[in-house]
Amino acid sequence: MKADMWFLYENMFRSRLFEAKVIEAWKEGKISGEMHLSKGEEAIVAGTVLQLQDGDAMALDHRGTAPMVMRGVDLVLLFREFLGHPNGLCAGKGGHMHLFSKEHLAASSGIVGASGPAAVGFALAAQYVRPGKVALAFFGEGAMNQGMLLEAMNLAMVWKLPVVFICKDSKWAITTLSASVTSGSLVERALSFGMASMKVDGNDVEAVWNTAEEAIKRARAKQGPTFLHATCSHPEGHFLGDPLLRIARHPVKEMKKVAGPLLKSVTKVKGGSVIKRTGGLGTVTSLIGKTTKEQVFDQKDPLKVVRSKLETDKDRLKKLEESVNEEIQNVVNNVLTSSDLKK
Amino acid sequence: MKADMWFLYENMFRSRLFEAKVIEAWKEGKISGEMHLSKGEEAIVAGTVLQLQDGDAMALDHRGTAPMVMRGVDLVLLFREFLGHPNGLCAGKGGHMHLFSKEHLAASSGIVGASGPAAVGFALAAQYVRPGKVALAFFGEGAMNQGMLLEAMNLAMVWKLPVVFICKDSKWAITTLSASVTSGSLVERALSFGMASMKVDGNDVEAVWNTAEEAIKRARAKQGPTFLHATCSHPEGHFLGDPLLRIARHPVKEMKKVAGPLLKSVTKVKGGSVIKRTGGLGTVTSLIGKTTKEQVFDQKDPLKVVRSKLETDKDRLKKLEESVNEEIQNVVNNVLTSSDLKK
Amino acid sequence: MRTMTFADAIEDALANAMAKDERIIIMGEDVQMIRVNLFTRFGKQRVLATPISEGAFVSAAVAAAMAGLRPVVEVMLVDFIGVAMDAILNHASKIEAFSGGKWNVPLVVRTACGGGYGDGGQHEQSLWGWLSHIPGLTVVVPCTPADAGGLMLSAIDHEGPVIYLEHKLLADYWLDYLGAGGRKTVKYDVPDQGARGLVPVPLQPIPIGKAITRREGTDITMAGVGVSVHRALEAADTLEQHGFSTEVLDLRTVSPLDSDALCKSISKTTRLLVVDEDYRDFGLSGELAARVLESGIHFKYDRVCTKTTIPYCRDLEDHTLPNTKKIVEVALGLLKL
Amino acid sequence: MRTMTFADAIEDALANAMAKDERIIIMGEDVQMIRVNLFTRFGKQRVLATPISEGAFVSAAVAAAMAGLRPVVEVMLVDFIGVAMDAILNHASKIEAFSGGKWNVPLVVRTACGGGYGDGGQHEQSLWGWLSHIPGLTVVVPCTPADAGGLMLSAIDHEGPVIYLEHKLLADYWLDYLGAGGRKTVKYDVPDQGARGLVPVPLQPIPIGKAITRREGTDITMAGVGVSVHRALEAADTLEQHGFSTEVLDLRTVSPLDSDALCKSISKTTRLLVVDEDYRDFGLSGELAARVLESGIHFKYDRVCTKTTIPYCRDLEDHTLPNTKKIVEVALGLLKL
Ligand SMILES: Cc1ncc(C[n+]2csc(CCOP(=O)(O)OP(=O)(O)O)c2C)c(N)n1
Ligand SMILES: Cc1ncc(C[n+]2csc(CCOP(=O)(O)OP(=O)(O)O)c2C)c(N)n1
Ligand SMILES: [Mg+2]
Ligand SMILES: [Mg+2]
Repeated sequence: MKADMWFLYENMFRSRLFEAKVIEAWKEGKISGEMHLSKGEEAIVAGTVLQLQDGDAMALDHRGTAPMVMRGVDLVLLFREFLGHPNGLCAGKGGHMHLFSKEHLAASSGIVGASGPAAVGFALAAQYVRPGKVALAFFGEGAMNQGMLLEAMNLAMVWKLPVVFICKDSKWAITTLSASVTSGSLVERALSFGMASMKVDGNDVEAVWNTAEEAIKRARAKQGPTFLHATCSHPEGHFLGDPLLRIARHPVKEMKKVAGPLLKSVTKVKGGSVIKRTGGLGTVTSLIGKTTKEQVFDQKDPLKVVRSKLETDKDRLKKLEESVNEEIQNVVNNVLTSSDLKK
Repeated sequence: MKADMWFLYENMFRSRLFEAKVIEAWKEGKISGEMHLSKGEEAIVAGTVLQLQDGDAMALDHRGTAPMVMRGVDLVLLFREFLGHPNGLCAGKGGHMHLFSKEHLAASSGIVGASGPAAVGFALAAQYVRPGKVALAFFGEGAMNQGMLLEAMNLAMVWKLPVVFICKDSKWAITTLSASVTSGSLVERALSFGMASMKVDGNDVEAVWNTAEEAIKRARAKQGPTFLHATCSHPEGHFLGDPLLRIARHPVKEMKKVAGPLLKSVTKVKGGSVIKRTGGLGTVTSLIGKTTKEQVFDQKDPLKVVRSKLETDKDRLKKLEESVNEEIQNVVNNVLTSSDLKK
Repeated sequence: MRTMTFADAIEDALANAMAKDERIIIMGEDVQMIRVNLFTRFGKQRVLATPISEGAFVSAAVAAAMAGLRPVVEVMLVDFIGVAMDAILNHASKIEAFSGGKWNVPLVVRTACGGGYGDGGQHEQSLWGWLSHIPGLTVVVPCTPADAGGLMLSAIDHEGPVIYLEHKLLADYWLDYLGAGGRKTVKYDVPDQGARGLVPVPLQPIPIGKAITRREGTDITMAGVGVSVHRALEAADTLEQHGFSTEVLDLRTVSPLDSDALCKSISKTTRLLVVDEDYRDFGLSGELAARVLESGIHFKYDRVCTKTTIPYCRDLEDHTLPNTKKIVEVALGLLKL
Repeated sequence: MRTMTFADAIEDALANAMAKDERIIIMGEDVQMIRVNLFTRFGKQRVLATPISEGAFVSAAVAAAMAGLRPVVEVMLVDFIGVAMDAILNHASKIEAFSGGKWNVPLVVRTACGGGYGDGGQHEQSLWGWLSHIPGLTVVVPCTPADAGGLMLSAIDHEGPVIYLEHKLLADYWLDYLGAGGRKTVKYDVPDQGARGLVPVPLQPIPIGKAITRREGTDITMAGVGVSVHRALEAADTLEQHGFSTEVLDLRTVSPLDSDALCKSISKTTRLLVVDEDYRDFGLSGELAARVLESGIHFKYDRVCTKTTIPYCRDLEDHTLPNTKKIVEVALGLLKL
């Protein structure tokens, strides 16, 4: 099926707007703990999740918001969950890192790599009780070094399971440039299990859609799993309040805090040689520069990419955006003004 | 260095004879629990372990006997350990599955796959405190599906560590034909981490020696790890008393025990369709046939392979074998007659 | 009633349950051989062979349970659960809580445990107390054929994750497989009443969370699970010769614990001796102490447990695991207080 | 003496130790950033960044410790130890025993633990009681800056494997990192005495296995580790207003446990209230009960612990973790017995 760009954009836009409200709520202190956004991954999510049918399953990582939004989970329930509300999606007990919807067969995990075997389990169950249904596994490139994910790929191949393994390659795992701790190529890792593997520009929703369509078709047709490698970036850094981004955004204020102990440390008497020490300092400075540059400034925004293709019909675009805006505002109003909030 | 076939054969023969005594002791009930032999792996062990120097390390799996014997561990200590003797190698506390010699930097594990990360740790330490020294990891093809072993390969590559990963491919993991639960090729798995990888006939000690020599040389020269895939077989089955071999060796007596419940089960009223059920029975019968055929009857004996090359000097061969025979007999006598045995 | 082995009773329970409910599947390493009868009867779709990838396949079983199957996943020995612990600690046990009670995990993790046959400390652990520390798990440890079958039925029926621990000294095939290997030259101290016994026809489910009094007594209560129950029963015979009357409580389920039965017994005997093959510290023996204290009963307490890594050497092993002699000694000490 | 944060004291200990002993290396995910000062000072050879492969790198650290290094391996949060559990359960803890005492594993596993900042049940576990069940491990949990530094020194010096648990609510950088994220709009209940305090110059090692009395009292003993010690101290203030005198015992080391100090205190107060952020069942609270019972002391007992998976919702979380109000309530109940 040819990708319906309007449909895709609408969903991506909805997710982005929803997350804008999440950011607000987080800043206001209404959301506790870590908050990892899907922002930057919307094309990957839209291009895959929007192809799912009833009975298909999703195994999610710590960036579960967009998949939940696009899969059609009730946004009021979802937003309530972020606020820890007793009437939230998970009664406030899961929170943003542990979103679960049995109805949508959608399960998250805060454990890096766990979505791989989870999708295998979903796909295995599908073979018995929901033949023809598939399972998606979402994870980052950092997760590709987690043993259980590699084991899961082997399992999926051995059992010829309808899984699509979707690697959202942001290049970074928190503050670590994944290339520096990962050997070989990720696509070859998947290929070495004999798995069909494809690379795609994760900022281009149409490309993702087309690639995923093929993968999902193979899965439904009992032709086994596929590995989908899609590039992306995280413009908000690893999570909200990412300290590296704080430094980059407010260099004077934040660097002062870091620079103190850092420089003190470099000039201490014992320890590595001066070269090693300044080497370390250099690495740190360049890491901060690199993260912020790659994650914040160099990124292609997947929403802009698709929006630019729709600008031929500015009216429709405006109407679409206004309507989604209103929808999200209603969700937020509903949740924030709801009398049962303090329950 | 060209392989010294006499030296290799002597060591293989010593290990084989030592294990013959282990088999005897096991049959007499002097060894408890599971007893996995190295028998059938002697060429792989000789071709690798005999190249080690002081300060090199070995991470072993559940078949640690031959590596310990060939590394020069005191055979009296070793045999005592098998008997659970308080003056054994590990004071009788480790036993045959948990052989440890700090002096030789040799450590075993009964956990499948654990030798991979252990070798990585040994090699890492070598870089700081024993530069130029290497670590060998021994494991079976079944272990190649254990996540931590795959993780270990990535680690070894990322840190460019002097590890040789030695996969002793016996085709079988207990009663499971590994090919039936393993997707892709093992060599490609290693290659996908960017690792140098080589295949060798594990029954041909000379071939193993030459391949390993190259791998070890690379490791010492800081050129990183190598994956060595060597085929072999286990003529005693998975462990002493292997039930499948018992059936094969005493078909009438043992099959009766199995056939009863089996046939009963097949003819039960509920359960899968008749086709599925007889399919199951067929699989079982053919598995038993296959295991025993491959493990017992089709095997090339690595000792015979090398011995045949030495038969040009029958006298020397005879002298060598007699002397090793005597050595082992002395070890056994020493241990079994020792007055402190019952301590 | 008929006489069955411990192992056959489990198999019977599985066969009956599988025949009734197509959603029950078995998965694990070597299960097509180890469960050859079930494999032959139900085929490779219902008895799934896995690679040596406990981390992934136990995790996958959790998700499969969430998505409509009722898997019985086998971890060959409980020691090997180390590589699969994330699936237990962070997923199986937590998903019901995380989902606000809306999504459950009807999973059985079947695994062999226990020592006494000289396989060493990486293959003979018990770990039931350890696993029970994690909220959200049910942990059962049968010690007779009737319980082995009955608890398997209940485990399969249970709507949450159950760890089903099968003691190798009671399961003849495991003991032959890992210990005897067809030899007649080794002898292990197998409790007869555990390895073979009367089983109702048809098998009856044993309720989860209910202890059973294996022997009534008035002077001291011994509590435990698995082989330790049989050791306690033996010790009780000896104590009788010393003129003491011992109650033996088989907890059957470690988590949730039957505190009522425990406290009832202790309020009668006022002495608790925990006999536990699992490690002593921070485990079952301490929890039993806490439960009785919480109920406000005054009582004397001691314990005979495994204190260290289990050594390979058979003599040392017998000294390390709770043995009848030691139980009697400690019990006599406690009875004199 | 000087005033330092909890986190700085740990860093100081590490920096001093690393400067003296080249065999000490740090490895773990993101350590080049999280330990930026140490990285800058000691370079990438001593502060090693790892992939997200806890299973392999913790196992590798065990072997590296066996082969001459003294690694401090970081598992970012103790919850993630699930995927590395085999290295802990079957290797680090057992190698000295298996080798007949001939080979030891001088390893520190440093990991952040504890809740109270709304990150949910897969990121806020404590697990010290759980880890302590395994024979062969040493488990320490500091609750002041001086102890944080001092126990790190001792952990590094120790010849066996030590799990060093760093409570996130006391470590300002973790709390900012995972909880506040630079915001001023959230507030977490940080015990001031834990997050910042006087530290000797130079840092003094704190002996492993020694508890410390944080407050002397005569009516009731509260025992625990980590943040729970501070909650107990707060509760003690309230109880004082009710006319009760509370002794607060900071165990500092969970395994090996300082039974002597515990029993000494209980023989004085005759009342033990365990305050434990780790799960209640089959853990620290039960073990303390057993230890006191074993010593033959008559005493009253209760416990305030975490009973379930920790919920995300801050309100629910505060009700789930031991809080001062609940401690006071339960203590009053115990004092009335
Ligand atoms: C087993 C485990 N180890 C470490 C962590 C901490 N952690 C959370 S997210 C993350 C980075 C993941 O990187 P990647 O897979 O690339 O996903 P991204 O955050 O870039 O989307 C890490 C290390 C974890 N949650 N689980
Ligand atoms: C983690 C773990 N899972 C399962 C086992 C049980 N087990 C012992 S040996 C073995 C088969 C190993 O096969 P392979 O690696 O090919 O070695 P081989 O025995 O053929 O030499 C298994 C499954 C174990 N010891 N550890
Ligand atoms: Mg990433
Ligand atoms: Mg094999």
